[in-house]
Amino acid sequence: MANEEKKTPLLDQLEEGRWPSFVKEIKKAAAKNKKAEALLGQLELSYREKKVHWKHGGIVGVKGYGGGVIGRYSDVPEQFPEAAEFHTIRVNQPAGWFYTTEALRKLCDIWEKYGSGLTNFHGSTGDAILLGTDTDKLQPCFDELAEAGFDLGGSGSDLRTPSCCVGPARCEFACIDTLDVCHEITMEFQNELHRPMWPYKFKIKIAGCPNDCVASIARADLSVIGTWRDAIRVNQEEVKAYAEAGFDIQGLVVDKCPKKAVKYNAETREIVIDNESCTRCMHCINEMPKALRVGKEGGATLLIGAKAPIVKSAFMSWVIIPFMELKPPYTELKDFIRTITDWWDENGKTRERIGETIYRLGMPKFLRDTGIKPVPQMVTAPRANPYYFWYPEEVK
Amino acid sequence: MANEEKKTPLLDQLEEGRWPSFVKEIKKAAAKNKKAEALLGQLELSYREKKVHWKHGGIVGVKGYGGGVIGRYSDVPEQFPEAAEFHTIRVNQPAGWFYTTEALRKLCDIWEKYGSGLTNFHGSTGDAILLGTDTDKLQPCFDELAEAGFDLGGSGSDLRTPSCCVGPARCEFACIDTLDVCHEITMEFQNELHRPMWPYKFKIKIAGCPNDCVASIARADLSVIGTWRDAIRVNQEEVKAYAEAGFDIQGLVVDKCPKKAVKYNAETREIVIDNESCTRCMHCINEMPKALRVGKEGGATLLIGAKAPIVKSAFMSWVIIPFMELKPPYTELKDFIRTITDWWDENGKTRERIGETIYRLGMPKFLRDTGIKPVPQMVTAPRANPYYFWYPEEVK
Amino acid sequence: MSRTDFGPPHYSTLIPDIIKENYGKWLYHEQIRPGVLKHVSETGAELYTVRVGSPRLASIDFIREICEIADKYSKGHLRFTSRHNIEFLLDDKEMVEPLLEELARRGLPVGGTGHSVSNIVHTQGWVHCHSAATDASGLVKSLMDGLYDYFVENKLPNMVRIAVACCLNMCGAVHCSDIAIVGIHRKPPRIDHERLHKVCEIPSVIQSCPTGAIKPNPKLKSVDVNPDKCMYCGNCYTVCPAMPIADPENDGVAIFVGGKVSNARTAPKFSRLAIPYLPNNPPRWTETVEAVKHLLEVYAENALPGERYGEWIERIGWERFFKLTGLPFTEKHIDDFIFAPTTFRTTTQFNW
Amino acid sequence: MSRTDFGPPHYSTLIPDIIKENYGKWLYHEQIRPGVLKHVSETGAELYTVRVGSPRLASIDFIREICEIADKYSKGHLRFTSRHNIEFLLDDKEMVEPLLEELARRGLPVGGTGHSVSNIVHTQGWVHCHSAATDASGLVKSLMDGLYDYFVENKLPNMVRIAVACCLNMCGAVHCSDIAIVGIHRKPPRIDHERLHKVCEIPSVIQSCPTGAIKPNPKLKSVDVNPDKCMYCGNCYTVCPAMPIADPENDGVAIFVGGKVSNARTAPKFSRLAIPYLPNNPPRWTETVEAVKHLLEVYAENALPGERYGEWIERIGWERFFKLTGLPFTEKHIDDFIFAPTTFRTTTQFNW
Ligand code: SRM
Ligand code: SRM
Ligand code: SRM
Ligand code: SRM
Ligand code: SF4
Ligand code: SF4
Ligand code: SF4
Ligand code: SF4
Ligand code: SF4
Ligand code: SF4
Ligand code: SF4
Ligand code: SF4
Repeated sequence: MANEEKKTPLLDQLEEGRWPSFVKEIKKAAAKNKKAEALLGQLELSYREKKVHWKHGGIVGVKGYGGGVIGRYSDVPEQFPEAAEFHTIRVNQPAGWFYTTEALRKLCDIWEKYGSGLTNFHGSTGDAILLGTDTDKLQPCFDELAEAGFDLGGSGSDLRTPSCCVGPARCEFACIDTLDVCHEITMEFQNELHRPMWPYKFKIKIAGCPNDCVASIARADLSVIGTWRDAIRVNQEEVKAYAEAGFDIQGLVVDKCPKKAVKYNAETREIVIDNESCTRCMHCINEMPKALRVGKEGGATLLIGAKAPIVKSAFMSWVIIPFMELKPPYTELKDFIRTITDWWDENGKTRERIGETIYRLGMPKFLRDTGIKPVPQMVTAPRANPYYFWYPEEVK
Repeated sequence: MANEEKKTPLLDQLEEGRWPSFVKEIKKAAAKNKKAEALLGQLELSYREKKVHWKHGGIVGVKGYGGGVIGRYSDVPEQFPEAAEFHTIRVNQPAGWFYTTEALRKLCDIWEKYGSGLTNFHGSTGDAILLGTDTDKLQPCFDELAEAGFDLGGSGSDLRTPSCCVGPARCEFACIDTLDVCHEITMEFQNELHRPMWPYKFKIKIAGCPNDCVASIARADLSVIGTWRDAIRVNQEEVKAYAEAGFDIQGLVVDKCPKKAVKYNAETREIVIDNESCTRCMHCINEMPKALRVGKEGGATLLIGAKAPIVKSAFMSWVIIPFMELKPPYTELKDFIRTITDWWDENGKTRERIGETIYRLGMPKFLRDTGIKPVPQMVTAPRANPYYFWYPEEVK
Repeated sequence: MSRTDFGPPHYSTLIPDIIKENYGKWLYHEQIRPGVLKHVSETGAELYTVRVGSPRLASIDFIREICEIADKYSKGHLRFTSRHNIEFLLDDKEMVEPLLEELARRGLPVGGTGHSVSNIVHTQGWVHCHSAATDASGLVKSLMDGLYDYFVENKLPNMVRIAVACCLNMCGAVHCSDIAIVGIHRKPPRIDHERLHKVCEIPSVIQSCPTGAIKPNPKLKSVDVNPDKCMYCGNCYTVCPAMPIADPENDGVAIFVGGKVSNARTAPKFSRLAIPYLPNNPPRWTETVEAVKHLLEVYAENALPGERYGEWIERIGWERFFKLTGLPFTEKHIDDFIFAPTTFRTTTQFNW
Repeated sequence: MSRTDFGPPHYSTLIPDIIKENYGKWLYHEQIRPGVLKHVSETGAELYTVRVGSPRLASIDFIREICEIADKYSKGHLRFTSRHNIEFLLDDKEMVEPLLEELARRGLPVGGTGHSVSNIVHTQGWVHCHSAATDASGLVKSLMDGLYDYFVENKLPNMVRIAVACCLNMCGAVHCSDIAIVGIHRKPPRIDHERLHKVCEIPSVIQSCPTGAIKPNPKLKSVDVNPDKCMYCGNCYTVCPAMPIADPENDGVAIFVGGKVSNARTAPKFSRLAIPYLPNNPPRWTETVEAVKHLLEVYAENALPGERYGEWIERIGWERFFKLTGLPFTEKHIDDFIFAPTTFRTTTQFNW
């Protein structure tokens, strides 16, 4: 024990403190698995040298798939031979990240057999990540995963694993069936998900309402965000109950409505909402979930383009379809995905996300080519410069 | 008369209507002057053909000056020989556009002698514009102008004629002496004003307060806008008078303060201003000029970079110096102008405005090179991307 | 050679006595009626300003005429405003009415103060610039005839600043106006290959293009324009006369709205595209005048008191602006230049 | 070859009965205490959720441990959240307290709901990525130890979302977080000219650079980096292993603040630079933990109830944010990339 502690004096310090320790986790795995032990050693080296010790990944994978595995090689394999290969397998999580213990245990058993015993639940795209195995273990590991009903997620220039918020499974705000949309889209685009064929990665995230609990507007090339078209449902009895309980309706709700669309009558203790001015920001509903409910006519706003900063700057997604009804089999959504990815596939450069392609070629061209109708909801303001184009048929 | 009307049937229609007619003006001039008559004819041709009939200007001017004259040539000189040359002379207006009738008459007399008799009072940069003369008249015309005390304004890649709002001459809001600043700066930079030497034009406009009645923030490479550092002066007696007169202080002032910095006590009929939160937008003062006054510690905010859209987009000026005291002889301001124009002169490409140079090379570089201290007031928000630079002395 | 670099006359030699005496001492002002301001000084002095609309393009006869008026009513003093109106500066209240009567007799409009449409800042147009895609003076005259009542009365929620520029150089600095009218072209420049290399510097021509539409054509010692990338700004023509772009059939104007310059309440704003194109229809530009009137009326009916045009639109949202005005929203309204992504809506907040 | 393209297990086979029965019927929710939510259905059914902090980098032992707990208290069902917390889903109110006790015994933190700091979304770091400028797991562990009370209690004006990304690829998608921590380099890549042409495609390398700092070096069949233009993003290294950029002496982290994702009240916002650099100081990143704590405390003390971090800053203005936090404002805070001009202040409205 004294001996072991000396081996990783820096990491050991991360076993202390109240938050669950990943070092303890690595050590638990290391106690049974050589790869995990090697990882521990290499990580300690990184901590000592303040430097990463992995090399670029090579192309490794399983038969029939072009993605789903991230190859990883140590740059100090002589020191840590067991970490020489340390690939991860991305397992497509179930929609909403729901599991039975049975399913989870199956995953654990398989990973105990073929990998380091380390995982990420989950990766930041959404996959269940199995962290650290050898090239020759990939195929048998996948074979068993497949048997247990777990398929691979995305990696490389393909559709990345879609993910969604808990939605109707546990949330009263859900305007769409996020889990079903997520699952159906994942199933529909299995080929695109497993075989990199596009200019770059493409991510889809589905949130049930504008609270956007999967951060789709910041992190998905296609953000599907639930909303409604009709009126907020008001339960005046519950409004009264909030008032009686001493909740500051005026200060916390009315004054904070961005559109000044909530009126509260302190005498009658009733709320009136100007649904025409309301932009469905969710605030009043969030604050008074017992009294206010999202509308009945649910659907989604579709936004395109979010991504991290490299190359042109981080983008958030841009409104493209203000409202789409989403009912199974989600044909309209599927067609939409095909339309936009086809356009991108045709027009995008290598390593160019769809948002970057649209930026480079211009939103007007994108809309024109795809036949999507321009609407003012797409912009916070029309252009300020006079640099727009006329097409031959428009001029003499 | 019938004959004349036939000559310009389109323009004649612009003699009608209640607004003063420029066509009547041209005709008045045309009655006495052949060049004006030619202009009338050529303009009618333009109206008929919906097409301009001027060519690019050539380089014409007066001795000792590189700017101040815009050369202009007709592209139909055979039809309108008197308009073949139709240069304009830009006369540097007096600060605040104040004139005595004596001064104006002198200008008229000179222009009657040497030009078409047509003018613009004023051009949109601010000059008094004498519209239409021949190359050989330029020098004698200028000689007489000089004798009468009128110098040329700017044109080409030089300092353009500075202009300013009426300021302390007639406005209670003036935080700086706009006329004096304008005149002194104009005098200090006579060389830069008259001899194009820079990458492109450079404009200065001086407004006495944030109402910016010379549109400097939109139209000047250097916008000098008066402001104050201390508190808004409140005259509570006059507040009461407004209230008694039925003025809606709450609705029109308090509710519209962008920083919620005005409190009104409807009982005591008094106003309290939170000067720490106030951003000196002028609104409350504009609405209640009898009761509220700008602070006593006047000075100016200096902003850089405004320009029209070509090439990179229109810019508004950017805050560079949040506050500069402006007392004669305005040394700090003069030094500042030298510092920034020197930097631009060294770094700017041909036909690149200072704002464009700063954009191309980066505000951080501009600040570093000029020694101007970065302050948060320069930005609405810090950068969102992580793309900043480290200098050799900052890293190991 | 005459003396140089002596600068403009010193303002102190031109301002009236009452201003000299009360310079920097003004205490407050009132609008007595549209076009007439009263400024009161700490000294108790009262200055009356009468603002008069000007055609800007003025003959010396006109200047002499206003001098005559100034001699009679304002002791030989007057000034021009930053929007090219004329201001008579009176130290005698008694002279105000007679002056107003005289101005009425002479057909000179008094107004432009307070919540009005003031004079239209504008440019040279066909009168004097080679670059013009439209005329400025005729357009302005037609507009001001149509908006005359808005000049002489205060019947708008706040001031409305209109500007006209006859080409994208935007000498009228229209880009931050409540209503901005800009002359535009709609077809790429035509290249005079014969002449180009004689009169233009090819590298500057190439660099002048905001969208990189111009490529060298070494064979002809000239350049080519990629018609798919050209958005007809005319900057190449500005630097190179051999690339004329004026086109009677297709030139016209665009209308932008919602800009402002003052820092009052909200920060200054750029004007934004409302109407991509209206034809050049001289002498009266009927479509344009009607469009501007319509834009004004919808604003007048819907904005809250004190709201500037752009403030009104920001409150109600652009989707409602297009609904209320009935203007079509097209792909042209959506930016595709450098800063485009910053204008895209990155929130689900909008109205139907 | 095993079957392919069968997709993930269908969610309906994994959700507990109470959810099956009340799917889409939830009526409202309450936070019973931090970490415990009660959702009530139209049917009257009540679902209790207990949220537990996870290290995310978990051994199978850990997963089995939570399975054990789920079997005992939530009928073998559980889920993970979008921020990698574990949620036990209980249909029996009576089981809540025993579960909480068991979790306490096992040292698993309950919290992350309501106005808390929830789990930190993060990335691989030195644990598994070649690109990392810092470690993610160690940084997050150190941070969460320091912010533990904010996780288990609700003592902030609103939720605070923290994210960590170990390089500018930002897999943690930190760019819209209340507090974002990003691993950064501070020196240009070193070029292995020998190796470059063997392992990299020169045109893609050149194209990868956001600032155009990379030029071909035909002599060496390699490339050169202009050190004045390079801002150390590492994208060239992402596409070309022969351009290593990691540098123990100079790598570290930057902190951005004020981003958000929800559309509640205000539109989603990007996070903005607050602290350009703090050193990599493993294993505990003391400076970074202290800085984040300080950022949280100043917010907690000054924001109004319900205000998110960025909403607070927007109300008071960035100048006051820098004053209140005592952080220096430097030239690095001022944008100089593509959209820079849209972040410059174009109004005289500001505070001293
Ligand atoms: C005379 C003039 C200055 C000059 O040196 O020539 C001037 C004079 C005054 N301006 Fe102005 N402004 C003048 C051009 C401007 C401009 C510039 C422009 O139009 O190009 C602006 C910025 C316009 C914009 O934002 O787009 C301007 C924005 C203001 C404002 C801000 C109004 C707002 O709510 O946004 C005020 C305050 C007010 O009106 O309450 C103001 C207020 C005033 C006051 C009341 C100041 C005072 O106390 O004397 C003056 C009389 C206003 C009136 O007309 O009712 N002045 N004013 C200019 C008259 C132009 C004209 O002939 O119409
Ligand atoms: C006369 C005037 C318009 C008017 O009717 O009032 C004018 C007229 C011309 N401007 Fe201007 N500009 C005039 C004020 C402006 C303004 C407004 C201002 O100064 O407040 C602007 C917008 C603000 C700005 O500077 O960006 C303006 C932006 C331009 C530009 C675009 C510059 C740019 O950086 O984008 C050009 C193009 C150029 O410089 O080649 C230009 C070029 C021209 C030229 C010289 C055309 C040319 O390319 O040769 C025009 C000569 C017309 C003629 O023949 O008379 N003019 N020009 C204004 C000067 C009068 C005066 O001295 O008082
Ligand atoms: C479980 C989870 C969804 C999931 O599918 O996993 C979830 C669940 C709920 N969210 Fe969320 N949100 C979840 C991630 C998010 C995210 C995404 C993220 O953090 O990356 C956001 C956007 C964050 C942002 O804006 O940066 C998010 C922004 C909200 C908001 C908006 C708050 C605001 O004022 O901006 C609400 C409304 C509220 O809290 O009043 C909300 C409300 C809720 C409610 C109350 C909805 C409901 O009625 O059930 C749920 C319980 C909230 C709680 O924790 O107190 N949820 N929520 C996620 C829990 C993450 C965690 O472990 O902490
Ligand atoms: C595992 C994961 C981080 C994690 O710890 O959770 C991850 C890990 C990597 N990401 Fe990522 N990204 C992961 C989610 C993200 C996200 C967040 C998201 O998807 O919500 C982003 C930001 C959003 C976006 O897509 O823009 C993200 C933006 C990137 C980028 C930058 C892409 C861009 O367009 O700017 C790269 C660079 C690249 O693709 O070459 C990248 C590249 C990588 C690579 C493959 C490194 C590389 O260049 O080869 C990393 C492999 C690490 C390893 O060895 O395990 N990763 N990556 C996440 C995927 C897990 C999963 O499948 O669930
Ligand atoms: S995004 Fe909306 S529907 Fe989905 S979990 Fe969050 S609050 Fe509920
Ligand atoms: S959802 Fe938002 S915008 Fe609509 S009424 Fe409620 S608080 Fe106002
Ligand atoms: S800018 Fe200010 S000081 Fe100048 S005239 Fe306008 S209101 Fe008066
Ligand atoms: S000047 Fe503007 S910000 Fe200041 S108190 Fe008055 S209205 Fe408010
Ligand atoms: S806007 Fe264009 S056409 Fe009009 S004066 Fe200026 S440069 Fe000439
Ligand atoms: S008109 Fe403008 S866009 Fe077209 S080629 Fe010339 S400079 Fe380029
Ligand atoms: S953020 Fe960078 S270092 Fe971290 S996992 Fe993603 S690519 Fe790798
Ligand atoms: S690190 Fe980034 S900025 Fe520097 S050379 Fe590489 S790609 Fe270019």
